[in-house]
Amino acid sequence: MARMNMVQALNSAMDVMLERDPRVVVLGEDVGFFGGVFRATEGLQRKYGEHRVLDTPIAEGGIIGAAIGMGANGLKPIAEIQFADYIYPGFDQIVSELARLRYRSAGEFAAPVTIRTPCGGGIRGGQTHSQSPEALFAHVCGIKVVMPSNPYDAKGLLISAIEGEDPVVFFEPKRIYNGPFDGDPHKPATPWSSHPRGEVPEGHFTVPLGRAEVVREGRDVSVLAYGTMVHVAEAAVRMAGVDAEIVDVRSIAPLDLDTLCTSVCKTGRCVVIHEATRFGGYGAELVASVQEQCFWNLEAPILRVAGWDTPYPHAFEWDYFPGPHRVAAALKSVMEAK
Amino acid sequence: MARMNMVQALNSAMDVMLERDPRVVVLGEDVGFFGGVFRATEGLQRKYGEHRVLDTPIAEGGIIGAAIGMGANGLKPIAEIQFADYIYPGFDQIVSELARLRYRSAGEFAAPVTIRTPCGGGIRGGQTHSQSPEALFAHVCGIKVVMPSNPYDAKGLLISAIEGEDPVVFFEPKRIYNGPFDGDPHKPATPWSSHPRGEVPEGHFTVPLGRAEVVREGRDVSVLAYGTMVHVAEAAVRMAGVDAEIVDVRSIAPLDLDTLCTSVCKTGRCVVIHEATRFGGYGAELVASVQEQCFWNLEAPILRVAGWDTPYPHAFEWDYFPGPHRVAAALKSVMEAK
Amino acid sequence: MPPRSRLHVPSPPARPGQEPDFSYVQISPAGAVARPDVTARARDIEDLALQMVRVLGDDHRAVGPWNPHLEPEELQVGLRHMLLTRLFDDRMQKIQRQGRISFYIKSTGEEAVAVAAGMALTPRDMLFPSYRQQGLQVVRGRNLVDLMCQCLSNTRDMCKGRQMPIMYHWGSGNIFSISGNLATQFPQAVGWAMAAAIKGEDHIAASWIGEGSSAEADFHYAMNFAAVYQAPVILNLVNNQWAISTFQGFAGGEHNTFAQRGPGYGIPGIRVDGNDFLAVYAVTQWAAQRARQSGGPTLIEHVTYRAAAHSTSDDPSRYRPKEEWRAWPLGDPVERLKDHLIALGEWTQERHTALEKDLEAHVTACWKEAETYGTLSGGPSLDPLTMFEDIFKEMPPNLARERDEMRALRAAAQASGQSAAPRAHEG
Amino acid sequence: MPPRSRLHVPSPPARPGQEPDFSYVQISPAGAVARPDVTARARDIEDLALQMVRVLGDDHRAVGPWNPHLEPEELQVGLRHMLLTRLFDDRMQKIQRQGRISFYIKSTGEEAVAVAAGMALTPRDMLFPSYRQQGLQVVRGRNLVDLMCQCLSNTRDMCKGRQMPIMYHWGSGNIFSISGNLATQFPQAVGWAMAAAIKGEDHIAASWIGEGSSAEADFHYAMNFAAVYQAPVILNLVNNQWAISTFQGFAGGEHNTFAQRGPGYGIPGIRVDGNDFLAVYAVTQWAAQRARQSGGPTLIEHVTYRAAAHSTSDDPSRYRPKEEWRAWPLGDPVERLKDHLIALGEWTQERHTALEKDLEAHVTACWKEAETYGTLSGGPSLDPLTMFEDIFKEMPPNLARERDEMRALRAAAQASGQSAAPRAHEG
Ligand SMILES: Cc1ncc(C[n+]2csc(CCOP(=O)(O)OP(=O)(O)O)c2C)c(N)n1
Ligand SMILES: Cc1ncc(C[n+]2csc(CCOP(=O)(O)OP(=O)(O)O)c2C)c(N)n1
Ligand SMILES: [Mg+2]
Ligand SMILES: [Mg+2]
Repeated sequence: MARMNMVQALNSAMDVMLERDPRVVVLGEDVGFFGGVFRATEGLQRKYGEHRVLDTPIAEGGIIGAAIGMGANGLKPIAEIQFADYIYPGFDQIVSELARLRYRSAGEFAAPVTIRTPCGGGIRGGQTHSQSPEALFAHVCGIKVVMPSNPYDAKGLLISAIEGEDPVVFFEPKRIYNGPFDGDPHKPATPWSSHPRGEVPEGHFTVPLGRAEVVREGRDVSVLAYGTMVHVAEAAVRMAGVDAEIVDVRSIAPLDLDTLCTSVCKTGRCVVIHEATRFGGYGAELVASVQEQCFWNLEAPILRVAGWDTPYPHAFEWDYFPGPHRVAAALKSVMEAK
Repeated sequence: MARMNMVQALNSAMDVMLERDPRVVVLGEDVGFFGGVFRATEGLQRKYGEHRVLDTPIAEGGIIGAAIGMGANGLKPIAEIQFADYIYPGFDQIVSELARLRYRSAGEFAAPVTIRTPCGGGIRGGQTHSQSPEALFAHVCGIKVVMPSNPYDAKGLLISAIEGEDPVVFFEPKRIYNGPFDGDPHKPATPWSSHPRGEVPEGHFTVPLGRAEVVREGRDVSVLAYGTMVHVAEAAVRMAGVDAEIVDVRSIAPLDLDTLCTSVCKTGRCVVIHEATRFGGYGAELVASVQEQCFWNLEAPILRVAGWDTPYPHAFEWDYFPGPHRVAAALKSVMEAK
Repeated sequence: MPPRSRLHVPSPPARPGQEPDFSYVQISPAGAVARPDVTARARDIEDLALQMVRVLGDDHRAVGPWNPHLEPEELQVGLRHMLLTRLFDDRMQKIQRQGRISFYIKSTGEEAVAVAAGMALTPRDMLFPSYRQQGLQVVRGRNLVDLMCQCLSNTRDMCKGRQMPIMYHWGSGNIFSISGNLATQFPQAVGWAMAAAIKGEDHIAASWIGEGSSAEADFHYAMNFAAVYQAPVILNLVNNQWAISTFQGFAGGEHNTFAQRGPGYGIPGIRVDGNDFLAVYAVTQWAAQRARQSGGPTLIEHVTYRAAAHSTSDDPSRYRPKEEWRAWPLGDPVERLKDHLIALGEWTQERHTALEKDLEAHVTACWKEAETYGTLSGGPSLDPLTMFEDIFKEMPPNLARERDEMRALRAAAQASGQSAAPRAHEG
Repeated sequence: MPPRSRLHVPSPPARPGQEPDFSYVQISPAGAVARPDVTARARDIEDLALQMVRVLGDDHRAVGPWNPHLEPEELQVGLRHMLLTRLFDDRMQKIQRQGRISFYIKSTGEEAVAVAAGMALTPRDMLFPSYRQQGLQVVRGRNLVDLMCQCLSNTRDMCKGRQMPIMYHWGSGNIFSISGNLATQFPQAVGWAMAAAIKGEDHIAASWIGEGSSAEADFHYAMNFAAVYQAPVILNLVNNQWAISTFQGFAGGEHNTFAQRGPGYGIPGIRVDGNDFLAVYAVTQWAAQRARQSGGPTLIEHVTYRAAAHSTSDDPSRYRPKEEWRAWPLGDPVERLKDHLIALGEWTQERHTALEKDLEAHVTACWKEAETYGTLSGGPSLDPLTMFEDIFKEMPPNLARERDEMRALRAAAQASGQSAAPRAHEG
């Protein structure tokens, strides 16, 4: 076991897989010699050579398109999109091609491409460095979508993604690259070394895709969260003083609905939180599915706490961010409902 | 008043606006000399000249990008994307640019672009000519999203979209271009001339964006639908023999939540239907919002009937299509719940 | 609008009712273009993009440095492949007109672009076609029954009923899955070739794109990635003058040849008479050899003409002169190869007629067999429950749940005597 | 992996610790390149893409047919603009280092690309810059206070706090809103120019893109649409050798010049010494005249060097030699214009020093004023409730509801003494 922050954990996952499997290649803007603008691929080109860790032209669509071709030719490409905000030029290749290749060829062709991309705000990035577009991919059948909330999961889930045979969009909440962040920008930063999930095995291990995890047990209300918001949920629960159960969704698609519904049916109340804009967001899917299965157990409407339906504004990011106060208010509100 | 099918109504809307407003231009693949693969722009180039009705290169991103520049230079472009399935190459220009321009420039720049695009299945188009990607746009703040269910609305809403100052993605359910379709492919086709909403004023009129419409009043259960599914809902309601209220959502974003909730709070039961895949679909937003506001009135979980979470398969399109039988089953199921 | 608009709007030389006019097509005499060494630097051979490589002259003789000197037997095979492709196309179109399949796309007039190129490559080279290179399937020996069954979405459909007609793929034949989304195959082919290079393998990739589709982003990605990594790939741009109703000028063909896009990226661009079997074979061979020798990519513009409608959904008489094809200055690839063989004394009209008859019979037999696997109106049919497969390698619980739901719905419908969903293409 | 991989991987001539080596940059002598008439056909002037238009020689004299023969006063204005741009950049970088703004991007070493081009255009021509042409704002007389306030997200911020620093726009100055998404402005500029042509107006559009960004789809769209409709637009590609850590070879610059992309589309491509004020002015003037005369678009490759880090978030010593800029063969645009004016007898080192002092003082005064509109640590601040505005022309009900919700939350927080959200850039 070693102490790792999230970037180190991701780096370690790629290192392990480049070492174990000669089919694994890494490609993306600035990922090679430089090691990536967030340093996630640092040292990998030096170790594995510039034919396995490739700098690319600035063309997200080209990166995905080429990765599909590589995947079809037996490689296992890991493509980095520098910011999730810049994934849209690659949207067609992801949605129309990567997600559909196995299906349309009835299994004869497939491209096991893992797309890593930093997402989320709180880093003063303004509207073009803060987005959380997971909902756009969750709706596209044929790709798996993942968002880890800690270094341990990050490494274990990324290895699962690379080892799997399906395309995966792997969102990395960059606000927690260096430490868990509970939504209070006034507090001094906490490093991952102080968090139990900052303990990460150095070698190979996996965390399976498709499984949510109950990260705090509780009886009063279920909080469904993922990525940075898991930590915000923890702070909000403390703040609200409720005995909440927090479920880290982790796997956006496919969704582990059983774990979610078991929790909500037990507590009878539910708050869904995410950083992305609320309207048409992924939280809507969680609410819709959970209310269908847990309707008879629900004692209050399910509330969503999410980013406002505006772009992520640079100057007001802490007004925008769905922080612990807003979540705590929602918790109180569902607890009061009856 | 004249009898028009949906294509004629759309054509008439563009004709009226090209005539009234010299700033209006139409551009897209095959829209000029040929009049569009679905004939929606037929005759317009002949009438207004090839500088106002432009054939373009096959580059959806270029079409949107150029339209944004035209809009910024005082024109009101109507861009046709030949099939909604082919809108993804333009996704970045829509999401990162068109939707954000007014906001990021604090109102100094804006591009009032209307994007028309045929969507939906049931025309034997397979997975690349049948998609309904409205959820992907609903989640993007800064664009309005519309889907009419009949010629009258199609014309009135399209004129509103063109006259407005905001970007609009205007989805046209192509299965009902020629007539209402209730989901039963065995039946002979019905023409719009037999439908009251096939009566369309020849001149200028508008149907406001942002308003849903109750198209059938009822007491037992609310059905929220849009596009082709409004007609499927009608058939399903007949089939199920329930006194359902059918709400035509029409305006995907912004959503007229009040009209929806008034209905659901009244009936206490709700079924949401759409043709797009279910997971992460727009129906989830409807469910999530409605359950929040109508929770205390609800007597059953809100059910969704939607496309399966698979691509639209060519050979099995009628198994895929969420037809009246599936909707009727859901209606019965919510009516039985208690 | 003020009348002094300065926007230039391309327009085709002739519209319906007008005389066809192909004076805009620059044609080099057969044999006139030099053949550089395959190791030549891209910038030293830029003129290849402006000329037109042609081997077959008006006298039906093969001339000049690009003559690939094929054996008569090979030429006969090529003729047979092209003819079979054409007859297959004609038959499928007829079948579509009879309502027996939902859709079809012919490659009439462009058979050499696929057949000659396909023959110049080796079987393990990977092909990424668009929807108009069915000739590649023929070259690689695909059983026509398989193609027909795909178009029928029947029980032998390689796509399991999931795709529209003509969206073939062939794993063991090294032909990639055809996409309905234009141009996407181009960067994929480059990625495939990059992987071959990374692995140190000798196989190369080849892809085809329409001149209209070259306006898409994927063309740019492919060209740039291919140039940057010197990927072993042949990028074929099929300039058949039309993109549905849109003349090639709208793709950028008015001010330059498409082949010249190549030099723009530092890639050799070769413009070839796409209806000249020998010329297409020769430039493909050149590009393949170059790619195999680590010489990197080549862009080939095949100048040809889309003789048929865009697809069975299209009516070209609305936008171009009806008989435009007859005026096409580069003729018909099938006729030209046939005439060449006759000029060589290696073919006769009689043999040709006999071959045609044979192939017709073969196509008929294939169709008969294909129908035994199911048709629109009867026979065996695919299980709709398979629609939930192959979305992922293993079916996740949500899809299994949906499959079960559909199974139950079907059972209930059957029990209640409700009519089954109509077959593909109805409704 | 087998060792015989054949993938070509571009690499820069020098990495940290190595000697800079710019032998790959092909340079024409000043005055050596012919200046064609603005009505020349694109294909007749393709060599402009391979050479390098230069006016200022090593002797600081202006020579050759591209000499724009500007008045000394104009040159002095140009020098002043470039110098002000540089001093502004230096100051803002310092301010960022002090934590007083969150982010900054300098244009050091590339000032001529914006300033000379901007001066060669008319005020109503519409500019679509990337983030590295702040010189355009200076040319058009933007009050630096406005730019600073944008970087501060304060009460005078033209973006109302919504955008990161340097994402300026200027409606009345005819400078478009800068996007954080690379390259998107390129086809927009073309669309703007198409609209001008449709309306029969004389104004043209100009846009700037980095060489790295030219790999994006939008570059291809812009080139193709501009060529097809012969749009009155100048498409500037700023080849400053680097895209963050990535050498221009990864954008496709190894095998050809970027200017040659132009001829690939049938558009004139001109390669110019981007650090030569006179040359940039001259080629811009040429392209503008051509565009105004319905001659269509021009692609201009400005060969320059990104002297500073990519942004304040970047550390170039990780990927390139520290002193690489000193070895850059095209020198410093400010020094070169200054030396030219001195050689003309129209400038002296003394005047230069005095000007520098003046401008420094001006920048200081502007900063002082800007701070009065609010800073990170104090003074007036924007109302966060404005974040719900300008998403649509009129606020729809859902946004009004959210705004009300936020208003209530803020009121509750204040009532409970909860600390307000920290200002921009903290946390
Ligand atoms: C991304 C995308 N946009 C539009 C279409 C619709 N479409 C199908 S074929 C076609 C024309 C293609 O023309 P070209 O590339 O010249 O190929 P050709 O048909 O001539 O072989 C169009 C516009 C599509 N399939 N995909
Ligand atoms: C679509 C998109 N992809 C990636 C980025 C991240 N990014 C910002 S600047 C930059 C490098 C751009 O280099 P270049 O175009 O050469 O311009 P320069 O910085 O040299 O002026 C990158 C990759 C982005 N902003 N947008
Ligand atoms: Mg074509
Ligand atoms: Mg650069």
